[in-house]
Amino acid sequence: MSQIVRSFRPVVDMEKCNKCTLCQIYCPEGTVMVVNKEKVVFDYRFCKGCGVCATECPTGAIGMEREA
Amino acid sequence: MSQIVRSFRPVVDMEKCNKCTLCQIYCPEGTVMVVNKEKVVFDYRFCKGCGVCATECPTGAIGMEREA
Amino acid sequence: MAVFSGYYKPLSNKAKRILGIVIQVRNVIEIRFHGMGGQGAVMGALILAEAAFSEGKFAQKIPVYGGMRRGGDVTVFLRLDDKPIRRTSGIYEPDALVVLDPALVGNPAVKKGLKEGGIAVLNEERAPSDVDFGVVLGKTATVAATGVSAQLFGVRAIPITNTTMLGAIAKVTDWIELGSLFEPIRHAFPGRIGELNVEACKKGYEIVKES
Amino acid sequence: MAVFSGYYKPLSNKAKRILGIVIQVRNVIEIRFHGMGGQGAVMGALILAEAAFSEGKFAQKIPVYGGMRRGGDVTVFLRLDDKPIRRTSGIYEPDALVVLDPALVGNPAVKKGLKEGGIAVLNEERAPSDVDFGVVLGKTATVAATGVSAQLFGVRAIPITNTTMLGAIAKVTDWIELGSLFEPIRHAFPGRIGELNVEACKKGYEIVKES
Amino acid sequence: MDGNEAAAWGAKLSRAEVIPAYPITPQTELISQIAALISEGIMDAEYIKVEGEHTAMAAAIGASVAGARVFTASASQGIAFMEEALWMPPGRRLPIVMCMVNRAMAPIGGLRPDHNDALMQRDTGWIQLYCENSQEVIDTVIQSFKIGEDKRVCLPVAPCYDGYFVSATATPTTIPDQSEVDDFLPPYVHEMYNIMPGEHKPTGGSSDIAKARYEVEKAHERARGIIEEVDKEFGKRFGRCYDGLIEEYNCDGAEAVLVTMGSMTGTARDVIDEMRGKGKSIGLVKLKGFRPFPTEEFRKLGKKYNAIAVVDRNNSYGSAGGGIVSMEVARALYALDDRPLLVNFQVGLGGSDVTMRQIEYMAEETLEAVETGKVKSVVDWVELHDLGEVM
Amino acid sequence: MDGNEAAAWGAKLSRAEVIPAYPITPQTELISQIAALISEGIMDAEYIKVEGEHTAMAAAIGASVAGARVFTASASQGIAFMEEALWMPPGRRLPIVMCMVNRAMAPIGGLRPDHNDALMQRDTGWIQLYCENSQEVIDTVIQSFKIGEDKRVCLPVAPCYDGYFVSATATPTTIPDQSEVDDFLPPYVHEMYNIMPGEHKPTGGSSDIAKARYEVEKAHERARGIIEEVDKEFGKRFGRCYDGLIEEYNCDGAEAVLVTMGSMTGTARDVIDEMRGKGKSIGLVKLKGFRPFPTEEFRKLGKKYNAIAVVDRNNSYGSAGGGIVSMEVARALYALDDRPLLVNFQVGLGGSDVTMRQIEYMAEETLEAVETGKVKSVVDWVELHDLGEVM
Amino acid sequence: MELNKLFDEYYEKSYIQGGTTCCPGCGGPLFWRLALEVLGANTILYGDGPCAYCAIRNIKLPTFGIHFSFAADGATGIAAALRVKGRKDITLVSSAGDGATGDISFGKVSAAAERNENMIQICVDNEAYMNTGVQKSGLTPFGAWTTTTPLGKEAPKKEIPMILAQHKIPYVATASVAYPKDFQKKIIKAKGIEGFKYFHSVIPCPTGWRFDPAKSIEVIRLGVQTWAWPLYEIEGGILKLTMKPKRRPIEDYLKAQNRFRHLTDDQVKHIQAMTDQKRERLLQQDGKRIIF
Amino acid sequence: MELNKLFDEYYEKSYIQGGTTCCPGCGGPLFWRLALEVLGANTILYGDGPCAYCAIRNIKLPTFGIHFSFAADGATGIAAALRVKGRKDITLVSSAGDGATGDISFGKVSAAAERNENMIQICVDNEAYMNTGVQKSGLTPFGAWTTTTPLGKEAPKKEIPMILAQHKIPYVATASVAYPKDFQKKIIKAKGIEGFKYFHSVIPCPTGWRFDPAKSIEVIRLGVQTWAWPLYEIEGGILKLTMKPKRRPIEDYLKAQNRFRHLTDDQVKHIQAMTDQKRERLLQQDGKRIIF
Ligand SMILES: Cc1ncc(C[n+]2csc(CCOP(=O)(O)OP(=O)(O)O)c2C)c(N)n1
Ligand SMILES: Cc1ncc(C[n+]2csc(CCOP(=O)(O)OP(=O)(O)O)c2C)c(N)n1
Ligand code: SF4
Ligand code: SF4
Ligand code: SF4
Ligand code: SF4
Ligand code: SF4
Ligand code: SF4
Ligand SMILES: [Mg+2]
Ligand SMILES: [Mg+2]
Repeated sequence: MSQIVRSFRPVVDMEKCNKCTLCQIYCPEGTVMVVNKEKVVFDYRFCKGCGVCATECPTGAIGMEREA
Repeated sequence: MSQIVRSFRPVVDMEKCNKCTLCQIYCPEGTVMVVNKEKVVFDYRFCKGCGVCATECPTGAIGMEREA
Repeated sequence: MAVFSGYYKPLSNKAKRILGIVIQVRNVIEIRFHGMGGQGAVMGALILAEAAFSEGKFAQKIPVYGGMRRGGDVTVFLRLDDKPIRRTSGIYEPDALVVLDPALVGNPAVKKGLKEGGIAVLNEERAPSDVDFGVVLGKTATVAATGVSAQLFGVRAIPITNTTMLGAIAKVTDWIELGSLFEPIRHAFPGRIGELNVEACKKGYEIVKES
Repeated sequence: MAVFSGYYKPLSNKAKRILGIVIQVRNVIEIRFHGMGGQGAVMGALILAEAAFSEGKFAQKIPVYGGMRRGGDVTVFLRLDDKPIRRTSGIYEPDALVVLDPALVGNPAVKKGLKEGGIAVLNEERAPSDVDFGVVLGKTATVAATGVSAQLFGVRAIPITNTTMLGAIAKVTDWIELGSLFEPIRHAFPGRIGELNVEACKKGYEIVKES
Repeated sequence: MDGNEAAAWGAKLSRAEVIPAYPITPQTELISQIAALISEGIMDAEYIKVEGEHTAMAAAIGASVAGARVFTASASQGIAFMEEALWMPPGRRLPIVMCMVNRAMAPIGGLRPDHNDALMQRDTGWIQLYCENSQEVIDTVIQSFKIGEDKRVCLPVAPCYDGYFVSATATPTTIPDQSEVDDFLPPYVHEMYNIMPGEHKPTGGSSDIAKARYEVEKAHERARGIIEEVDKEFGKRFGRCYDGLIEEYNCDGAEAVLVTMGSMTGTARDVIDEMRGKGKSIGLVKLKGFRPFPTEEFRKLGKKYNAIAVVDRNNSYGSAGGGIVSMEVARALYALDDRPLLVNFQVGLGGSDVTMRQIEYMAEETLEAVETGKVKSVVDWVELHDLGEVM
Repeated sequence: MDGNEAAAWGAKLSRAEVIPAYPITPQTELISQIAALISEGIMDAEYIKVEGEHTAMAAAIGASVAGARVFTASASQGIAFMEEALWMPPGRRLPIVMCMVNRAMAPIGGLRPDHNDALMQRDTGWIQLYCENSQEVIDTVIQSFKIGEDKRVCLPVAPCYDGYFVSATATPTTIPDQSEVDDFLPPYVHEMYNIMPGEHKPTGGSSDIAKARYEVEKAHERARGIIEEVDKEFGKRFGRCYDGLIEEYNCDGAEAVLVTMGSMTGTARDVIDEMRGKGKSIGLVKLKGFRPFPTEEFRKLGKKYNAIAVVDRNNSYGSAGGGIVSMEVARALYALDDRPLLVNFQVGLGGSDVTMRQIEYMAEETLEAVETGKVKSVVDWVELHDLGEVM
Repeated sequence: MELNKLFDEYYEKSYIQGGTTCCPGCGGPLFWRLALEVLGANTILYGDGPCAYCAIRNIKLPTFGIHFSFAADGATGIAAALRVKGRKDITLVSSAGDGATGDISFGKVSAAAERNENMIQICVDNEAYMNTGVQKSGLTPFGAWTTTTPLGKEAPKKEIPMILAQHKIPYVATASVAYPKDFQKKIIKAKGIEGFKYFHSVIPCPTGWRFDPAKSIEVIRLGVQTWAWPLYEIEGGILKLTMKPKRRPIEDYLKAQNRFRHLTDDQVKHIQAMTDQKRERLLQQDGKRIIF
Repeated sequence: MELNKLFDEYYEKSYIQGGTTCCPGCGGPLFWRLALEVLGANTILYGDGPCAYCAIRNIKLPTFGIHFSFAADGATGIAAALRVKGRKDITLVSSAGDGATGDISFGKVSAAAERNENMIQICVDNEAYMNTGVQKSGLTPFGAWTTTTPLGKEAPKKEIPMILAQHKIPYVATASVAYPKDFQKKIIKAKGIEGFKYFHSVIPCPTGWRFDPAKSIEVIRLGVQTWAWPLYEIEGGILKLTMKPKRRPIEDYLKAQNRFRHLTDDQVKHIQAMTDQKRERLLQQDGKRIIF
């Protein structure tokens, strides 16, 4: 019955993002992508909410939000 | 029923011996001894007749003789 | 010296109680705990078992997980009875459910086998009446334990909900007295963190809603 | 293709003879070989078995030694029969003995179980009449095989005595014809060394003394 | 206290001196507990963190030969990995105690228990005692040292208990007093061998191979009585005992019995009580001692009951029929004039749970066999039936 | 040609492709022979000189999963050392062929054979076929590939033969023609699994654990018939066969039979022939297939004879009575209405020789049991008697 | 949904599905994504499923494992089968955790190296037995807490890369998932070399090392920067440092993980001294043949 | 007889009885006489009885072995028991052949080194599995004939001393029974050091190497003189050559043994090149710290 349970989810502030792709590179699960060098998207089906992307983002563009 | 069987046995010619003890040092079975720095003796109960002592003797004092 | 203790808590705080055997008709309550990640559900069940034991009851706790790796969902079987518990099989048709993570409430595997007329104690913000298990229950209780965790322990990847749930259980069931929980909680979490957990437990007792 | 061959000899010289089954009354001869060090006794028994097989007999060879380390005494069981040999147990009451090393002749373990009226073929300088086994034998034969080895192969730590012994056997027993031994000897020792061994074999046939 | 904690305490109370062990689920918490007990100064022992189970058993052998009391534990793959070493302690007559925390063998098995991992070692000469719960684990570990070290026995002993259902299942457990245990179990003296320079006595036994094996067999024969003796003495001192090699539970006047091993026994007790309450004529036999096998005891059972239903939590592919325990029982009863029906179930294979419903089913089937005088099949793979359970 | 050479030729004729092996007496000459066959260009295979038996079996598994026909061999400590790995091929359904060159287990055993080393693996799911002499070894190795690779079976097979008495015993042996063997045994295709990128099919079987075990059990059941089928086909083609799982020898009209395994069967043939010549009413049953066990065949024997005397060249310390084979036989015959006497001997333990005199003794004892209707002892350790032999 | 499809394609391309059963912040799945991206489709993966391989069910290439205690061995058989079948196009990867590689199966890894089997042997190092709940392995660093070393590990970390280098194998490399480019370059190099290649990478394990999952990359980056985890390769016996950060106190690395929380100042100093010694030796031997 | 008594006393004093079951000219018994003379009475010997230990029945000190595949492991248990019993006075020696040490049990030796068990681990190296009749081991040198390498061994000899040195153990030494003084000095040194000491000596095996038993010492002396078998020790990670013979062609050594008879000139050249390389590296690192 394993399922992903997150207490927090990453969200991006594209204003701050510089498209460096570090979030994509370091996300352990591969659940964040920089699409066409313009948009950062998350796969919430599988994202574990670990916060690595937020830590690694050099511009602080990613924040972690409490899940409902 | 293991027993020692030799085809050859070592014999010493004390004339040639210089008491260097190399035969005693190198005999694999420990069956040759230089007694009181004067006499070279063999323990024929256990000597295997390998000929190492003869080879190692620097003066050629040890010869290998056919067993009966 | 009879004790009810797991290796999950420091040895130096081992409970030391004498085993008193009371033979009665079997009156077992079979409870299933569901939690996510870490030792929350296991510790919760253990504390409840210890507390029940201190009230003279018998208890049995069986954790069920895969490898020993942390993370993923955790199921714990808990039995409470007035006489020694002998059966060791899993609990597939529980009398009661305790769900420690809101994300699990909707999971069909969680409610599987729950008896009609049984009890469900859930970590939920919603009111009991808003939760439909598809089973006619004797009692549904909800308590916003994740919120309590945030309040007391701050924002954490894996919130601490078990002690709050235990407080709620003390309120809505006859399994345990609230007061019996504090000592086992302190055993499990020595020092300040223990006191915070006692507080969480009390909080659960206060804010639980039942239907 | 039926063959009688051991891994002890090069594969390329494998004998290739067709198995012809002849059912007869059991007429097994049980022979025990005793040797020292190396493969002498094993090879000797093997060559005899091959030769007997080439004469239409059945043969069975069981070597007995400890680990595979070289050195120490070696015992080999050899059975010859007119029909296939099925029993696999060791030979404890042999019909005949073959002793490849003079040092073993006096060993009580060697003659153990030898049947009265049996045969002993020994590597010995003494005459048969000078050897007392303490058993009334049908035949005692002696052959100075170590001497033959020195003659033909030079002075060696472990002399080659088996082929000489085989020649002697051909002379004093009805187990084998001398000529049948040559081919198996050449199989076992290809090249010049084979011819020398054939010569040793012939020599044994010549010089063996029997009583 | 759960089974693993109980085993650790058993080792501590027995004053085990050397503990070479390697972690494997579901035994891991046992050794973590021992590490904790040592680091907290509660236990005084050398815990060797070896790199694998083959080494664990070898180190156990070395320590035992050098005169130390040795405890270790393993499970499943770990037991198989040390099999080569397992033949040594019985042959060398070393009273090592090793808990086998049963877990099914891979590749067709998960992390939960069946008994194949321990039973596959049944020829090696280890004594095997199967425990039902934490209390029995702690008591049996202590007893095991006493049994194994008895001069008349001198054999290694394996207290076996089911992973999860015993190892991780916490129930109220009485911890014996250290001083009482010290009275019960005197310090270990290696009577037969000594490796210390100057005092050296080589390990031995008969130099005739077949005779040396017979000596081990005789030790097993003697062990049957000594296991009972030790258990009785334990009972007198501590107020709990386990009826030696087998226990008859709620059997009075029953026509048939179920034979169970390990944790399912507890479950079966509840089921049998209930069924007897309903007037069903079935009792329960708990098989605690698999090695040495209680042959005589089974002959007595065979004379008493019309059917003996062996519940095998194991299987032996391509066997002459049914599970491993059933073969032993058949052998034990074979020569009886009026032998009972032998009913056989295989259940809990690869680590599946043995449920109350399954036990009830087996009991019902057994009673039907008694009624009809016929055994439906040589062995019944219980898990292949849909018993209408929610799982 | 001796047994080891025969096994090597069997592997060569079967076109084994990968051979990971580790030397151990008395198997060593088998692999030296294979190394020689390869170096002389007679055989075309990858011989992997691994560093131990655990790795040998693991490499065998890897090669088999990758679609190669795999042969290997071991003995005694070596088999025990790889036990953990031995559970894998049956569960993964890999038709590896491994010769078990029987040798007694240490520490109470020398370099010569008893059957404990192979029998201790009887629960793992390997097919075990015991051979009497070199001829049977070469033929059985070839048959084993055909049996194991049969789609209805898909199991690993162990041709077992006694060290020394078969492995090193040279007797005239017919080497089948390569082309005939090629006709008999088509190239190996891994039907169930594939590990190649792009074509990948995961290894499998049922995901339900108990069901997956049952599938293996079913494969063993089917194997009983297929072993006979393959043997018959072999017989037609090569003019020799072995009556499948068991052979009745000189049994006509006998009252009792001895049941033997391995090389002692040959010795027993001579003894039985002699005794029948003297009018003694005893026959011989050679048990070739121990796994799968010929249960039905034994039931038939049980109905025919008044006594079945099992000669166990093994022992299981502390068992319910007697040797391992006797337990299987007891289980097979248990439910027979009119079951025969079960007589049991243990002999050849730790590698001692089984002599003609001992076999005669066992036959006489069995006949006495028939006469008196009584079995003197549950099991008779034959080696403890002085039979007046010179040894 | 559009986004889901986008991600599904991404998983396909990187040969690993998102959503493993590993803990949040675990470096394991990242390890595999980095490796598989450059290994490519024609790869067989041999290894078993402890944490080191926790992503196994999510890997989209053929995988085969026997059990925890079987490292390098089954791959030896696969390599032989590939030779028999003439499949030179396939990259064979054999992987194991630090416990399997350095402890229970080290003899097997060492023997495969001795035989120079044609495979990339990978060690996914989380510095303890994580799958069984954090017990000490030979590769647990000095001083680290585990459940079997409650007071900290007594012996230093077993230096498998240096040990295997002395086996005279053609290629040895250390790596860290904190340095993806360096990591992938080394995998590509290993792929191109015939014989036994050893690739040893650290992965962060927030659960066993006891730190906040969000800090995963940060922590192991500190490992490289403090020389706790030097990055180098040894090709044909020649050592080459692929990263030479300037010295930074080891304390920065230790403090970031609760498994080192109990260390005394003296212990920290000792670790610093050992680290310095190693750093010096590495710098001094850089570019030199270090095998005998 | 007077003489017999004399010898019996000598055997008693050297802790080994003459008349072992080893082949004539075997270096095994000599190995043990040299070792035991300096180990002394307060010694426990752990190890099993293949050729490496062929003299076992003749050793007059407590010996204990489990089986061939059990190296270092049982001694680990004995060491623990000695600690429990407070017996610091006893020297624990654990011995094994090259096959056990380098192949089947190498994982165990390596792990005992990692744990730094207090024992002298000895490898009695006859460069093949001799007890089972001459099969290749990992320590068989390149090109040598064995029954499993009928065409000569493909891989170079596994360098166990160098490999174990990288385990950071306190002491490693190589020795040869052709140099008894050097041999005994090293044993004495090992005895005085706490922790895991590794002592690796060659013994000549006329049977497996196929030469005349009388040449036993001569052959292995050539090994040292040609640098096929360099003598050194590594104490605290510092390499020290204990013998620096001047260069002599490897051919002299190879020619003396029939196991190398089949070698082609090219192969001999290759062996010479490898030997030279090793010699140079050894000379260059002499006196230096060689561990990381
Ligand atoms: C023979 C055997 N012993 C022990 C185990 C238990 N076991 C499974 S995984 C594991 C530890 C794995 O450690 P490592 O190789 O470092 O992998 P990790 O889980 O840390 O990634 C152990 C001890 C086993 N499966 N088999
Ligand atoms: C598990 C196991 N595998 C194989 C063997 C067989 N065996 C006994 S000694 C030996 C080789 C010994 O080689 P080595 O360690 O070099 O000692 P040597 O005889 O050469 O001195 C082998 C393979 C065994 N006894 N046990
Ligand atoms: S790491 Fe931050 S800045 Fe870089 S692409 Fe991701 S969100 Fe944008
Ligand atoms: S929170 Fe973790 S899993 Fe989710 S996208 Fe960020 S790095 Fe990936
Ligand atoms: S011949 Fe060999 S055994 Fe005899 S004394 Fe000389 S060296 Fe020693
Ligand atoms: S070696 Fe020769 S010279 Fe030296 S003591 Fe012996 S016999 Fe005399
Ligand atoms: S325990 Fe560590 S290695 Fe294992 S999954 Fe969790 S974070 Fe990863
Ligand atoms: S085979 Fe070699 S090592 Fe073994 S006893 Fe003979 S000479 Fe010595
Ligand atoms: Mg790890
Ligand atoms: Mg060797």
